Amino acid sequence: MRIIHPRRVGIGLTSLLAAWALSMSVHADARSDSLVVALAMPLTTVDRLYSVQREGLVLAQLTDDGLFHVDPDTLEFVPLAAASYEWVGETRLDVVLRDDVKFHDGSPLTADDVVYTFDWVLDRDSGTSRGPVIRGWLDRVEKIGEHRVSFHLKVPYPMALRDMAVSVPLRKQGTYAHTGIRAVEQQLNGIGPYRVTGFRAGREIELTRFEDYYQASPKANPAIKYMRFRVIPDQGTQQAELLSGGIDLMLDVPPDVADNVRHLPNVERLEGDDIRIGYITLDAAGYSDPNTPFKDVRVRRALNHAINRQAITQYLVRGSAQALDFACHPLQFGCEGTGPVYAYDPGKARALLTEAGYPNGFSFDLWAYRDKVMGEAIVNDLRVVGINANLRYVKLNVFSKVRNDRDMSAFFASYGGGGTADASAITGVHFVANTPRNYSGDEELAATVLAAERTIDPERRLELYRQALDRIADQAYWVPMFSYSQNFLLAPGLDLSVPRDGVPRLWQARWSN
Amino acid sequence: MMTTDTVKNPRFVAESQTDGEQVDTGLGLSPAKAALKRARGHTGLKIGFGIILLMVFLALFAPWLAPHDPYVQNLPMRLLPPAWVDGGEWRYLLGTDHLGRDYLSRIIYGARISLAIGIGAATVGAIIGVTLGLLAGYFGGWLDQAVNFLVTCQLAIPSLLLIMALVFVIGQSITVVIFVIGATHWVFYLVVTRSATLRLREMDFVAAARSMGCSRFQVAVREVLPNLSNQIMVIFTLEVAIAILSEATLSFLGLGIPSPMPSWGLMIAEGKTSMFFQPWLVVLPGLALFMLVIAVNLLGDGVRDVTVTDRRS
Amino acid sequence: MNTQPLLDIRNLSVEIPTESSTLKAVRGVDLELKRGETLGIVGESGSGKSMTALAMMSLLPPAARRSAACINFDGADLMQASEHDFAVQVRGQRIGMIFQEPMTSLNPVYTIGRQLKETMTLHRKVSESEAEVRAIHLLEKVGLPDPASRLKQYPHELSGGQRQRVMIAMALMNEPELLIADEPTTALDVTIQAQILRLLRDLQQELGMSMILITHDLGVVSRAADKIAVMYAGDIVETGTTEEVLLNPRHPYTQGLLECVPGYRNGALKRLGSIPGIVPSMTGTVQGCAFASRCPRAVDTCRTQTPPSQEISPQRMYVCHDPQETRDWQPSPAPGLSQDMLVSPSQGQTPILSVNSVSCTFSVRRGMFGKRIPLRAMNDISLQVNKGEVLALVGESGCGKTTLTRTIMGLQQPDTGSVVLNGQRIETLPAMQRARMIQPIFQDPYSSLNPRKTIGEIIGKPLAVHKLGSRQEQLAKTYSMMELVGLPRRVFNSYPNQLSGGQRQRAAIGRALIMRPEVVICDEPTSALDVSVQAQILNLLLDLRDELDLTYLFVTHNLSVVQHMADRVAVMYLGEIVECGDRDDVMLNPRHPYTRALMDSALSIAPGEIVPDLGLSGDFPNPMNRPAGCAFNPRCPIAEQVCRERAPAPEIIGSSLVRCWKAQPSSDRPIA
Amino acid sequence: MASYILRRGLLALLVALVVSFGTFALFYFATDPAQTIAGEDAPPEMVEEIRQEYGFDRPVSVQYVAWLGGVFQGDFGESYFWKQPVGELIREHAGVTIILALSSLMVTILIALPLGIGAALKPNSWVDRFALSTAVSAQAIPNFWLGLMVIILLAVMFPIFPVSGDATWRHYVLPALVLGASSVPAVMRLTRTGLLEVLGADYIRTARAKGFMGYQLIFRQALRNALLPVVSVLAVQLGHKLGGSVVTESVFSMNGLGRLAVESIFNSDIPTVQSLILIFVLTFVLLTLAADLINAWLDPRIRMG
Repeated sequence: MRIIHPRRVGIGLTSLLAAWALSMSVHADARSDSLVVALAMPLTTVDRLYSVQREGLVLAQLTDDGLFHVDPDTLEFVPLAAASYEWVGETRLDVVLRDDVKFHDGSPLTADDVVYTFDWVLDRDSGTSRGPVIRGWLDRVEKIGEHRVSFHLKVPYPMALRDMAVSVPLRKQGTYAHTGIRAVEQQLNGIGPYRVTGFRAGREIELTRFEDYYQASPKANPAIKYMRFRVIPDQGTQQAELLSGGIDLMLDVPPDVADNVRHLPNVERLEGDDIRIGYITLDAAGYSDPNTPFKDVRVRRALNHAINRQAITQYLVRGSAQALDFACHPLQFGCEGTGPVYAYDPGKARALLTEAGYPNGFSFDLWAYRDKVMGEAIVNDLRVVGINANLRYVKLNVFSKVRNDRDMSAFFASYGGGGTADASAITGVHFVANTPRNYSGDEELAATVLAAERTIDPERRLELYRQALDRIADQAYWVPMFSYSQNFLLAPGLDLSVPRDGVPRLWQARWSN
Repeated sequence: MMTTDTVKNPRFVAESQTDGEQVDTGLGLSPAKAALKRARGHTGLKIGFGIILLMVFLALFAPWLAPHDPYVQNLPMRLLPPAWVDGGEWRYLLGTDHLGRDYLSRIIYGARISLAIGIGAATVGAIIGVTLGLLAGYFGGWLDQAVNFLVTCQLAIPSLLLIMALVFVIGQSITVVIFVIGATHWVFYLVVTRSATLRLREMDFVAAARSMGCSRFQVAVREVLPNLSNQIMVIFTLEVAIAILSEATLSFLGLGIPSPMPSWGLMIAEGKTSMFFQPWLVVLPGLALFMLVIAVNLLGDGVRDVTVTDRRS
Repeated sequence: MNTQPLLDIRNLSVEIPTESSTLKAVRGVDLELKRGETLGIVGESGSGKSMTALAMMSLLPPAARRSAACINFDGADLMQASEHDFAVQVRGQRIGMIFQEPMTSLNPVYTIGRQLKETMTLHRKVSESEAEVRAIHLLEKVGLPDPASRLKQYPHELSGGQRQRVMIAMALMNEPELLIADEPTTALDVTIQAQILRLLRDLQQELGMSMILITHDLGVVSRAADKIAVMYAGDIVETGTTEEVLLNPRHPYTQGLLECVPGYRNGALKRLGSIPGIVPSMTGTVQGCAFASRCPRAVDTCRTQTPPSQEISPQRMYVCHDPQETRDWQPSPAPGLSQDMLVSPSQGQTPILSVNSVSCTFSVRRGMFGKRIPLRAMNDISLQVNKGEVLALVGESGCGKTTLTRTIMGLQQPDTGSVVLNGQRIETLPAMQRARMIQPIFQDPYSSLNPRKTIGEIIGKPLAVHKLGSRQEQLAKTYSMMELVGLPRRVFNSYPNQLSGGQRQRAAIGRALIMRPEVVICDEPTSALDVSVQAQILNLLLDLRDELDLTYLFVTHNLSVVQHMADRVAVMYLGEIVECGDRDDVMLNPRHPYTRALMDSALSIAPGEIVPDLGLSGDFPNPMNRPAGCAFNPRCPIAEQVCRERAPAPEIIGSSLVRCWKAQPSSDRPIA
Repeated sequence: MASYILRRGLLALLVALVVSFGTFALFYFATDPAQTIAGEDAPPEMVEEIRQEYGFDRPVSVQYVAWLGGVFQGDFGESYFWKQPVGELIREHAGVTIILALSSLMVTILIALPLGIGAALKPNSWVDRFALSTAVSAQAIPNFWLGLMVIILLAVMFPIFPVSGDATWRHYVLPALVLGASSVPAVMRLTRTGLLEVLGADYIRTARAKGFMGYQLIFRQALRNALLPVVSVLAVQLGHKLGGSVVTESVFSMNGLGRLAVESIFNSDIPTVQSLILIFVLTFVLLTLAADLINAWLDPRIRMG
């Protein structure tokens, strides 16, 4: 059994791949005004109101504008289709619209359109994906002038601008009157810098630059005229296509693949942050089993000490990823915990376990649905301190069923929160009382988190979040793991600035010479 | 019919020539001894048996043979190539995987899993298939109809999809994989057992047992079943091979053995993302799998060759 | 007629290499056959008679090696012919061949017509239609009604007898000069056998063919052959005309063989002659005479020197030292009593087993697409077996014998009627109790012994099942039973495949008798055995009956065995008992036309006599299409209107019970 | 014969119903399609909304009957995940699978039959040895691994064929080879043993005694008998290949039914899984029925009993 010489083969492969890429290169002149992007997940709709995938957000950056948007540099929420806004008290927001905004069909944007859009989202029967969230804080929207609307909130809600920026693209009045709530067949009529000119569900989306786009927008005058999104679920295929010029951009490339491919000519690699964190939730409340060891805070702290977050981050997540100490992303507003920090220390972990009455460790199921390699690394780390963790790696549909039934003793998961640079995006979903992700059973903590979400004053919010994060850290409800980084592979000559929040702004893309 | 010269088979001639008053007992060997004698002259069987012996040895003594703990990760040392390649280290003879675990140790431990799954699942399948086959073949009637329906169900559903759905829903563990693979691989046993039972049922020794007062159940278990043992053994080995491949396939698709256990199929799946650049991650476990399965198949074919001639045509 | 022999074989040998040694299947056979002559080759299984025929046709199994000084066929030496020459010029063209198994010898997926026609179109430049004309002509000749429509039928639509007729027609398509018939009637029922043999004889005479008839049945060869060659252990030991060989056998083997045939010398003798010992293994070098170890006349010379060929006349020779010392030895039956002197123990009229109006119907699906069709296996059968007697049950295959025996043993539930054993209804009898009263012995000793069990286990199994006595007692009983049935102690731990057929049947008998049942059902216990072994088993059964006071229900199709064994005879046809009475009444004075035909078809050894014409039309009907009225009416030579309309009821004539509208009170034709 | 087909049809329907209810219940009790539809980061309010909208909160029997009612009217329901009629979805994916199944069956036949016949004609010759060792090795190579190896060899090191996808005929070459190879051992062995058995049959001896030899003997006398069992096995194999060649399709990233089925399982897209299983079962039963009919046509004994 003679093994072929892997490194030599690797090099051979590399050059072969390169030669192949060159020979099949179809990088034509036409590329200067077109860009082909690979999508791993099939998009089933181009309407952001109805899509749930992250890819939908990337696409909506191009086809749709909301009243606000996230500034790519500061990550602050700033007006876009809105000319200006003003808080009238804690629960009323008045917005003045631009008067030069046009829909893709040529009609101008008016206050009626804005009211229609928000009324549609507030309507329970419309079935929009973000409706439930918006209904949580927005009471009604009122037209107070041809280009003026007034938003009436149910509760003080600092993240109102974020939701308007990320979740509610503007629609022409009467858009859904004919086609009903299923937007699939519908010709998208947005106000973004690109319009949809072709859509085959799950296969391909074609966009063309919208020439009547309002010049005042930061997104105005994108360099590339045509954009095509091709659904290619397999990473290997995406690589091959990138090398052969079938696509120009790969998103979300696994770090190992990115490491390998960047050695090849014809490929460039970009690394950037992603406002997404990985964490382990421990069943501190004892939902899954009243006798679970995780009810004991010493056991939870032991786990925090046992897992080598640094190593996992450095070797497996890689890039700009950081190991985390608190239940939030460092880029987020409010992520300023001061509570205890648990260093990697297996000895201490063992001591804590012994103290808690588990000198020989114990067994439990660690559930996970993504990032299997990291899950494995965690399991291996726990094995060192005598804890036998069975990695229950399942698909999301099973995962969420078990999690929602509160049958998990611990789970390894990640959360992105739509790239929101605010601690509310993460703590809200995980620690308020009514969320199935909350396994802490800590009502006081839930109250703190809710209060922070309903507070407008930044100082007060900062303080509340500090309290909450410190409490989480002290009680070790979580093992915060790491923030993610993002890898992009690009065809050479493509200019793309790295997003800080992980959401690529493709309108910034251009071909350099 | 013995009254005529049917001389298709030379053995037959030799046998019928022993008709007469006394028999020279040195003439014929007992079935087991005859099979053993034939086995000694069967190259394929010897090779297969040898490889399997080696694999079983590896599996049994893995803790002493493996240079490292297959579960201990060494992240800074991840994705090392085999030792004789640039960048390889002699500590890690066959390199390391994406978590820096020793690949050689994982492959050695992988033999345990493949063997356990193969033998376990084939046993589960045998128990189901032989029981049903014996019942259907011996008792017939509505029981046969019901079993036939089960077989149609089993055959009509793409078994891999069924297994995937089951494992997916029940969850992954060695036991689940063994039972699920076993529960979807019994048709072969059933078909063979059933037809052999149908044939044996008409044999006079069954009628003889019945007429000496044995119950139908006793006859099925004590008279018919022992005569199926050769065929069951052959199917068993073939099913072991199939089960090993099924496990590897399942693990490859991410629905087999749970990580971080060292299953060869899982190792191939984990290596797949970087197979163009770290091909040993895919090639090595694939070769191990190939060796084991070919050995089991050779053994199965060999067992069939040496036992099948036992039957009188 | 040419005086030159058509076929002249000199020193033909066939060797088959086996795993350990080389088997000498044929050892230097010389044969000669004139045109228009029929040669019968007779021998027991393994004697090499079929191999000789296959070697002539170059159809040996691939491993076999053939050698011969010459095989002259009509002046050409076939040893020089290539495989291609054989296929193109000899097989099917000049030599036709018929095989034993008509059921499997025709290709099941092609029509009769295609298989007949291709025989001709393959060899000759003839058109399809010419071949068809010839095929229809021949089918008519072999006695198949409506030949034109037969061409479109498939083999499975025909009965065994019809298929054998088709095989004969096929062999004759190209008017061969020589027809080789290898056990052409062995797989057929006796009445069909008689018809086929007659047909072959008629055709041979009409077409002037030569024929080689290979058979183990001395009765068949005595009626059908002009010359006989007796084969033993791969060599011909005696040749001559049929009369000479059968009436004045010179070789001790031929003599012994004839002694084994029931009814050959004296039907009244209750013990048959037998040939002791075994056929030596024909591997390695053979020293001396192959028969020496079994020969009653053997002297030292026989064991060391190859016996010479003793030529009495140009057509008559035997291979034997014929030692001076033992020339006075006369073949005599083994010691025993003739029937006249034997008083059957307690042969009274106490019925031990009675079958009362039993009927049974199965439902059978024909083919994959077919509907279920009822099959009436037994129709109102009544029967009585008296304590101590031997009742022979006679009938052709498919007549319901097996269903009846299964019903009697309680293994088959009848639809109506009852079986009473020792005054108790068999279905109410618990299985264990029933098993101690009645036990079976089966036809095929290969199938009746579990190949996975040792002989000791098999014989002692009933004791174990019934938990009779301690382990030690069971062992002792098993050993004494083995002694009783003549099995050496050393086979106790052997497996069935290590035993000979005769020994296996002894083991089966031992198993049946170990619990001392009162009634034993013998289901064709000797029909799978060679003649010499059959004689041993029949002797054993009769001895055991006397010794253990048994009652036999003896199922058989062999009428000479019936003649030899039975006290009373019951004749079965299509699920009915058509005649039942004392042996001599039924056999010498048959009242039912079917019984008469059956008796006529029994071919006793009678050189010079030809196969009688039974006057039966058609074949044994398919039990699924029972004819209306009397079941036998379509084949009956004396059927009248009433027979076709109403089924006859059983009536008692003389001492017999007969089921026939036209039953004669007495017959003017006693059986030969 | 009509009643036979009817019986088989009813059996198929029964099988399909039992299986589909089984899967339905399995998924109902063990998975949560709502979260998959909503996406991994979706907040609980959103998930709850979807649950109500799709009616996942109804009892299992109600949901099943509702779906089944649609099926009997030719409506397979709408895919949860694709938000598209399942019938349409299946039509889109079926082409790839059908082409792949048929072409791989051709591969199987073209390799297995000549090898099997050659091996049977000359037992123990080099042809026989070659055929047997091919069978033993092909049986031992995990199919997915073979797929990866041919990709490395024939698509990357020697870029003759595309790596993956299903756009042109060239994309089908490697998958068809790999998938076809998986059935070669079974078919080859069956052909060989079938033919050997037939060649030892009495009627072949009869045919030789009639003067048949060589190829005439094989093709005019033996082959039809020997192919009877092969037909059944080929039908089963084709059935399994049409039932979604899960592994091959995913190794070569082909958008066929197998992949659709796998993804639907992962997404708890119950209407799609259900409909696919229904279709797989019916296809399989129809194919085996067809094989029986072909066999009946080839073999008069079956036809007439």
